[in-house]
Amino acid sequence: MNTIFLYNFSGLALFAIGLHGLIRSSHLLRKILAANLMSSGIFLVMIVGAYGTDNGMIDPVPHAMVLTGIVVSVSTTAVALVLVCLVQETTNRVLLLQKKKRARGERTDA
Amino acid sequence: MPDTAFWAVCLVVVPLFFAIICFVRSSLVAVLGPMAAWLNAFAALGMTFSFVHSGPIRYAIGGWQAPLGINFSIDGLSVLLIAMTAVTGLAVSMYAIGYFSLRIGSAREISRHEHQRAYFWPLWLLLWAALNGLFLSADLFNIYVTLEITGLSAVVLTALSGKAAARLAAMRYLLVSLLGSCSYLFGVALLYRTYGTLDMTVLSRLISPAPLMWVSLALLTTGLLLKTALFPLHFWLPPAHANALAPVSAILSGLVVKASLYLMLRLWGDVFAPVLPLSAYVLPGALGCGAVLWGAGQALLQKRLKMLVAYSTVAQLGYMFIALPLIRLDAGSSAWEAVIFLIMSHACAKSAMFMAAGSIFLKAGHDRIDDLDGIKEVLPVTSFAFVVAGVSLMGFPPSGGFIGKWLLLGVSLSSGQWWWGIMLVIGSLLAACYVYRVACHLLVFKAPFYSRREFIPPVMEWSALLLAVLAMILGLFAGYPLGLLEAGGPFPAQACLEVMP
Amino acid sequence: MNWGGLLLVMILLSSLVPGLIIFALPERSNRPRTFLNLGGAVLKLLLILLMIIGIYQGRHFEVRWQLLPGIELALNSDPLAALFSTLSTVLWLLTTLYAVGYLEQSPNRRQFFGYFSICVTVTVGIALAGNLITFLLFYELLTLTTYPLVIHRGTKEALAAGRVYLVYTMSGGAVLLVAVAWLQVLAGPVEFGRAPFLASVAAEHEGQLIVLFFMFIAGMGVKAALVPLHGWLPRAMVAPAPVSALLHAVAVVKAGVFGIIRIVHDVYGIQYAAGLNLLLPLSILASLSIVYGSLCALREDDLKKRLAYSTVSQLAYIVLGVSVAGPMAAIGGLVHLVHQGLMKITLFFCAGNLAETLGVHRISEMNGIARRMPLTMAAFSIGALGMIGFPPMAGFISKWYLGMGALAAGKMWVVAILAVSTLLNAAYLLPILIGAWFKPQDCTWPEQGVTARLETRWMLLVPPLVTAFLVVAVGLLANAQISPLAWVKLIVGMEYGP
Amino acid sequence: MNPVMAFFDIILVLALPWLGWRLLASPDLFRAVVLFMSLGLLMSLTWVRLHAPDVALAEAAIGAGLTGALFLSALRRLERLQNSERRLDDAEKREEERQIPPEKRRRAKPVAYGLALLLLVVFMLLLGWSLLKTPVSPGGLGPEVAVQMGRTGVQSQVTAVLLNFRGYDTLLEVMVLFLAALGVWSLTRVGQPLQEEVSGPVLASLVRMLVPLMIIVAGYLVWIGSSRAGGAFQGGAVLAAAGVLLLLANATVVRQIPSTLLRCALVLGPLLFLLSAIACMSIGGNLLEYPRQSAGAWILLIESVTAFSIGVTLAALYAGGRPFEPSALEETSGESSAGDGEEGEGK
Amino acid sequence: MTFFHGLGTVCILIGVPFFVSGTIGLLRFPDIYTRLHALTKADNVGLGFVVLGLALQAEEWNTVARLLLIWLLVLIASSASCHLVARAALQKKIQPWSRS
Repeated sequence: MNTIFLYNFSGLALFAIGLHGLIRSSHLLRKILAANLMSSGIFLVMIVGAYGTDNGMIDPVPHAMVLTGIVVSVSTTAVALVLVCLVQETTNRVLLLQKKKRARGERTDA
Repeated sequence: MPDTAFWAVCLVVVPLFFAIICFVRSSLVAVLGPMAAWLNAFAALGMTFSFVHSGPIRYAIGGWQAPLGINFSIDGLSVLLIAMTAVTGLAVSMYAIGYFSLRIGSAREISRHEHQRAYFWPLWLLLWAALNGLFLSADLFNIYVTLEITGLSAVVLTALSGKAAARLAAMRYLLVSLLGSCSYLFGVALLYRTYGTLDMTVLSRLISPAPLMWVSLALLTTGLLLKTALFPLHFWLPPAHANALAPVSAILSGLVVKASLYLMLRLWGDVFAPVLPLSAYVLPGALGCGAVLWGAGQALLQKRLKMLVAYSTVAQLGYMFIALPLIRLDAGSSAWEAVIFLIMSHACAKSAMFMAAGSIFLKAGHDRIDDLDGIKEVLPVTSFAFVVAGVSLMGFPPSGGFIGKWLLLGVSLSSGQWWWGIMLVIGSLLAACYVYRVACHLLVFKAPFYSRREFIPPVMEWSALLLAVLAMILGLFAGYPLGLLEAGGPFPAQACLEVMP
Repeated sequence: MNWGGLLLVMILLSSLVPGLIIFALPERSNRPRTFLNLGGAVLKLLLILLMIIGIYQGRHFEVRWQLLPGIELALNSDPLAALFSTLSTVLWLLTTLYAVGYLEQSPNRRQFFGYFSICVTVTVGIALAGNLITFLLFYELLTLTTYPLVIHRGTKEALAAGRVYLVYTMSGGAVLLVAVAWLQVLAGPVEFGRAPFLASVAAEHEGQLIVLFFMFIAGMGVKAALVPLHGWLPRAMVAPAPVSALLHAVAVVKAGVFGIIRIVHDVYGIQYAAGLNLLLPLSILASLSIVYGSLCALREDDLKKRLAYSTVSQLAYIVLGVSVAGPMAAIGGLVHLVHQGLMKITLFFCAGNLAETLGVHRISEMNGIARRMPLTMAAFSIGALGMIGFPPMAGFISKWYLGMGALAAGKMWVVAILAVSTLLNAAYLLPILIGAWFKPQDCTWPEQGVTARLETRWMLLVPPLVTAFLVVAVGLLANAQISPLAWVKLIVGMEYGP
Repeated sequence: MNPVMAFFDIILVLALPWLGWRLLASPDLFRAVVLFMSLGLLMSLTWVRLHAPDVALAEAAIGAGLTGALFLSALRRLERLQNSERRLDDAEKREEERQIPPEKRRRAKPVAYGLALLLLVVFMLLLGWSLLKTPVSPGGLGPEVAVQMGRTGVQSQVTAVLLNFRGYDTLLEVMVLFLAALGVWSLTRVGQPLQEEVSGPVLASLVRMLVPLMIIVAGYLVWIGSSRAGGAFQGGAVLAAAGVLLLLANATVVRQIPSTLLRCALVLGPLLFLLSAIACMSIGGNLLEYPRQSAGAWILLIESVTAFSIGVTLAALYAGGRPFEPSALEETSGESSAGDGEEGEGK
Repeated sequence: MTFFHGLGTVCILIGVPFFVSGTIGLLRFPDIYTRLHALTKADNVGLGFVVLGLALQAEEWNTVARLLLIWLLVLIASSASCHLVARAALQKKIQPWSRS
C-alpha cells in the first residue's frame, strides 16, 4: 500500500478505460484517443516498475523503452489521423460501421 | 567468406538503406527496388549456406551480451522463415515490376499508378527489413518495434490502393494492430518486470509459474492472435487482404500474418513451453478448428475471387494453430517440421493465388467468380498457376502442405488425440471444396472470353506460376529444409542455450 | 541410381514429358501433338517390354527417393505391377489412336491430350508404386488429372458429373489418407511385394487392423465402384468416349481394383486376412455389386450407361476372385483384370463409333445397325459375347477359373452367383446383338458427314478391331507362354507359394 | 513517506483516470482533444514524480504537445470536409452521430456489452492482484547498466541505454518515424494548406522571437542529453515545435522549401544512423559497437543529426500533405487521389 | 540563508492563491473574454510570485537566471496566445457577455 501501488492502479485504470473506449466508442477520432490512453497506461506501469525497485536505484531500461514507445505511438497516431481524414473523404462518415456492400468492397485494385 | 552474422546484418540493413534511397530519389524506384530485392534474396542465400556450415549462432549487437543488449539468435526456424520470406518476396517483387509497369486507363489513373509505385517500393522494403529483423531478433521489445514497423507499413500499403473499401479496411486494420501491439507491449512490460530480462532465451531459462507470468502470457497471446487473425479475431483480415493492390495482397497474406504466427510458435512452443500444461494448448487448437470451419464456410459463400482467397487464408491459419497442441504432444520434432512446412507452402501458394487473382482482375476487369468461365483461354499460365496453388493448398501430394498434413496426422494418431488429425483432413476437404469452386471456372473451356485489357506482362504470369509450382513440389525436397531445422537443434530453445555464452 | 531404376523412371517420363510439351504447344499444332502422343505411347510400350524381359530374366527393378525419414517414394517392378502397367500401356496406345480420331474437329484439344498423357503417367505410377505412400500419391493425383477430362465438354451435365466424381473420389482419398497414416503409425512404412506384411508386425492391435481394412476397402472401393460407392461411374458417361474408355478400362476403376488387390495380397496377405476373416465380407460385397450392377444395367436404355453398370458388375468379379481365398479363384480374378479391360474397352470404342458416326446413343435406336456398320458391330459382338463368357473368348477363361476356384474353396454360393450373373449378362447384352444383327432398321440415323469408303474413320475403326482380336486371342492362346493367364499364374504362384 | 507527498500522489493518481474517462465520454471532440493534452501534461508531471525526467520531457513535448496538435489539425480538416459536404441530410445525421456520447450509442446488445465489461473488469482486477502478488521487481537491469556505464561514453544512463546498449531499438524507432512520414505522404495529396490564416503582427513577432530561442534550446537539450535529462528525441521535439509554430504563422519560408531538400532533411538522420551502424562493423566491431574511446563523440554526432531529422519529420507529420512538388507527376497524382474521394463517395 | 528561504516560502504562498483564483475564474466566468482575462492576469502575477520565491531559495545564480527566463517566456507566450484566442473569437463573431 504505497506510491507504487497507487501508480500501478492508475496505469491499469488508464489502460482499462482506453481499452473500453477503443472498443466501445464509434467515432474514429475517439478510438484513436483511446488507443493513446491505453499506451499511456502501459507506460505508467512500466515506469512505476522502474521506480519501485528494491535496491532503490532507478532502472533506466524501461525509461528507454517508454521513450521508444512514445515515438512509436506518435507515428502511429499521425498515420491513423490521415487515414481518418481519408475515410471521411471517401465515405462521408467518420465511423467504421458502414454498409456491408462497402465493407466487402465492390471493386478492388485496378 | 563472410559469416552468418554478416549476412544477418545485411538482411536488415540492406532493405532499410534501399528504402531510404528509394524515398529520396523516387524517380529511380523502378531500378532500385528490384535491385534491393535481389540483394536481399542473395543475402538470405548466403546466410542459409553459412548456417549450414556453422550452425546456430547468437550475435550481440553493439557488443552487449544478452540480458543487457539486443541479440540476434539465428537458428533453423529463423533461417527457414527468412529463406521463405526471401523467395516469396523476390517473386512478389518481380510481379510488382510487371504490375507497376502497366499503363492503365486515363492519364489520371496512370499518374496515380506512378504515385503508387513511387511509394510501394520504400514501404515494401521497410516491411521486408522489419520481417527479417523480427525473425532474427531474440529480444521481445525489439520484436515489438519490428512488429510495429510491419503493421504500420502493411496498413499504409493496404490504403495505397485508394479505393473506399481499401481505406476502410486499412483503418480497421490499423486499429486492430494498434490494439494488438498495445496488448503485446503490456505483456512484454510485465514479463520484464517479473524476470528483469527481455531476451527470449534467457527468459526461457528463468521462466517459472507466477501469477504475473500467466497474465502477461494472456496479454501477449491476445495481441499476437489479433495480429494473426485467428478465428474469432479475424474480422479485419478479409477486407484488408481483398481490397489491397495485388502485390500488396500477396505480401500481406503470404508473409505479414506469418510474423505474428512465428512469434506465437516461439512463445508457446519454446519460451513458455516448460511451464504450460498440455490443457493450455487445447485453446489455440480449438480456435484453430473453428477457424478452419468458419474460414472455409465463408470462402464457399464468397462471390469475389480475392475475398475467397482471403477467407482461405483465415482457414489455413487455423490449420497452423491446430498444430500447436500436437507440437506439445509430440515427442520428436516432426510436429515442428510439419508446422514449418505448412507455413512455407502456404506462403508460396497463397502469394501465388493472390498474384494470379490480381492478373485475372486486370485482364477481366472484375473478379466475380461466376463470370470467369473460359479465362484460361486468355490467361492460360495464370489460371494454371491458380489451380496448382489451390491444389497445393488442399495438401495434395507431393506439395509441402501434404508433408505437413501427413506428419501432423501421424503425430495425432500416435499420440492418441486423433481428433486433431481428423480435423486436418476435414479442413483439407473443405479447402478442396472452395478451390473447386474457382477451379471449375478456370478449367472449363469457353471461347471467346471478353478481356478488358490486352496485355499482361509475362513476368506477372510466370512469377505466379513459379511460386505455385514451388509450393507444389516442395514436398519432393522436404529433406533439405528439415535438415536445416535439425542443424538448428531439435528445437530452438535448447540449441540457443547451448551456444549461449 | 541403378539402371533398372532409370528404366522405371523412364517409363513414367515417357508419357509425362510429352504431356507437358503438349501443354506448351499452341492449340493449332495438331500434327506435332499427335506425333508426341503416339510416340510417347509406343516408347512407353517398348520400355515396358524391356522391363518384362528383364523380369523374365529374373531381374528386379527398383528406385527409391527419400523425402523424410519414414516418407519414401519407391517404384518397384513386381509381376503384378508389370501386369497392370502392361495392360494400361497397351490400351493407352489404342485409346490415344482412337482419341485422335474421335476429337478431330473438337476444340480445346491441347488440354485434353495434355491431361490424357499425364493421366496415363499417373496410372502407370500406381502400377509401379513400391510402397503404400507412393501408391497414395499417385492415387490422389489420378483424381486430379482425370477431373479435367471428365468435364472436358464443359456442358452443365459434364460439370455436374465432374462435381459428383470429385466428391466421391476426394472423400475416398481422405479416408485412404487417414488409413495409410494410421497403418504407418501402427506398423511403420509399408512396402509392397514383401507379403505377408502385417502377419509378422501387429499381433496386439488386431481390432484396429480390422477397422483399417474396411477403411482401405472404402477408400479404394470408391474408384473401384463397389456397389454402395459406384454412384459417380454412370454419370461420368457424359465424358467423350475415349475418356470413358480410359475411366473404365485403363485408368480409374482399374486403379481402384488394383489397390484392393494390393491391400489384400501385399499389405495384409491372403492368409492373414483370411485369419482375421475379413475376406468373407469382401466377397459378399463383391457378389452384391455383381448382381446389383447387372440388374441396373438391365434397366438402362442408354448404351453407355448400360455398359457402365456392366462395368460395376464386371469389376466386382475381380474383387470376388481376390477375396475367395484360393489360388484358382485368384488367378481368375487377376486375369479378369486384363480380360475385362480388353472387352470393356472394345465395347466403349464401338459405342463411341456409333455415337460419333450415326449419333446413336440409345439401344432402342440400334435395330439393324449392323448392316450400316458391320465391322464395328462385329467387334462389339465379340466384346459382348466375351462379357457373357462364351468360350473361347477371354471372359470364359476368367469365369472358368473363378468357378473352379470357388469349388476348390468349397464356396458353392459363389458358383451360384457366377451363374446368375452370367444369365444377367446375357440378358442385358444379347438383346442388343439380336437387335443389331437381325431386326430390321426402324429409325433413321443422322449421317454425320462420313465420306470415307470405310464405315467410319479408320482411326475409329482400327482400335476396336484390334482389341476385339485380342479378346479372342487371349482366350484361344490362354495356355501360351506369354499369355496374361500364364503371367497371372506366375504371380499367384508367388503369392500362394508353389 | 510524508503526507504532502502522499496527498499529491493521490490527487495525481485519481486525476489521470478521471481525465481519461472524461475525455472519452465528452460528446464534443474538441473538448476531448484539449482534455487529452492536459492529460499529457499531468502524465509528464507523473514522470517527474517517478524520477523519469527524460520521459517527462518527451511526454510534454511529443505526447502532449505534438500529438495534441496533430489531433487538432485532424479535427480541423474533418470539420472542413464536413462543411464542404453536399448532401445536407447526411451532414445532419453525422452531426448528431458526432454529438451522441459513446455511452449512449449501441444500446442494441446490453447483455453482450455487460458481459464484455465484466470480463474486462475481472481481467483488470486479476492483473492488479498479480501485480500486487509479485514482489517489488528485482532492480531489472539497473545494476548491470550501472556496472557497464564506464564503457558507454556517456554519463546519463537513459541515453546510454537508448543509444548504446539498445541502440538497435533506437535505430528501428527512427525508422518508424521515417515510415510514418512516408505513410502520410503516400496517402495525402499535394500540400493542402491546413490552417486558415491566423497570422498577424503579434504572432509574427512572437515567431520571430521564439523560433531562434527554440532552436538553441533544442541544441542544448541534445548536448545535455549525454550527461543529464534530454537527448535526441526531446531536442527533436522542440525543433518540431518551432516548425509547427512557423506553420501556424504560415511563414512563407516553410511553404517554399523544395521537396527534394525536405526529403533529404527527413532521411538525413536515419541514413546517418544506419551508415554509422555499418561503419562500426567496418571498423571491426559488431553492428553499432562504437569504438570504446570515441563512443561519446559517435553518440553525440548521431544524436544531433537524428534530432534534426526527428524535428523535421514531426513537423512534416503535423503539416500533413506532401509539400508542393513542381514535377507534374506528383501534382497530378495528388489531384487524382483527391479525385478518388469523389469516386468512392459516388459509389 | 534561512531568511531568504523563509521569504521565498512566503512569496510562493502568496503566489498560490492567484493561481487558484485564476483557475476558478476560468471555470466560473460567463464567456471567453472574461475567462481569458482571469486566466492571464491572475496567472502572470501568481507565476511571478512563485518564480520570485524559488529564485530566493535557489543556491547558485544560473538557476535564478533560468527561472527568470522561464517567467519571461511564459509571460510572452500567455499574452500572445491570449491575444490570438481573443482574435479568433472576434473573427468568429462571438459577442462579449453583458449583464442582461
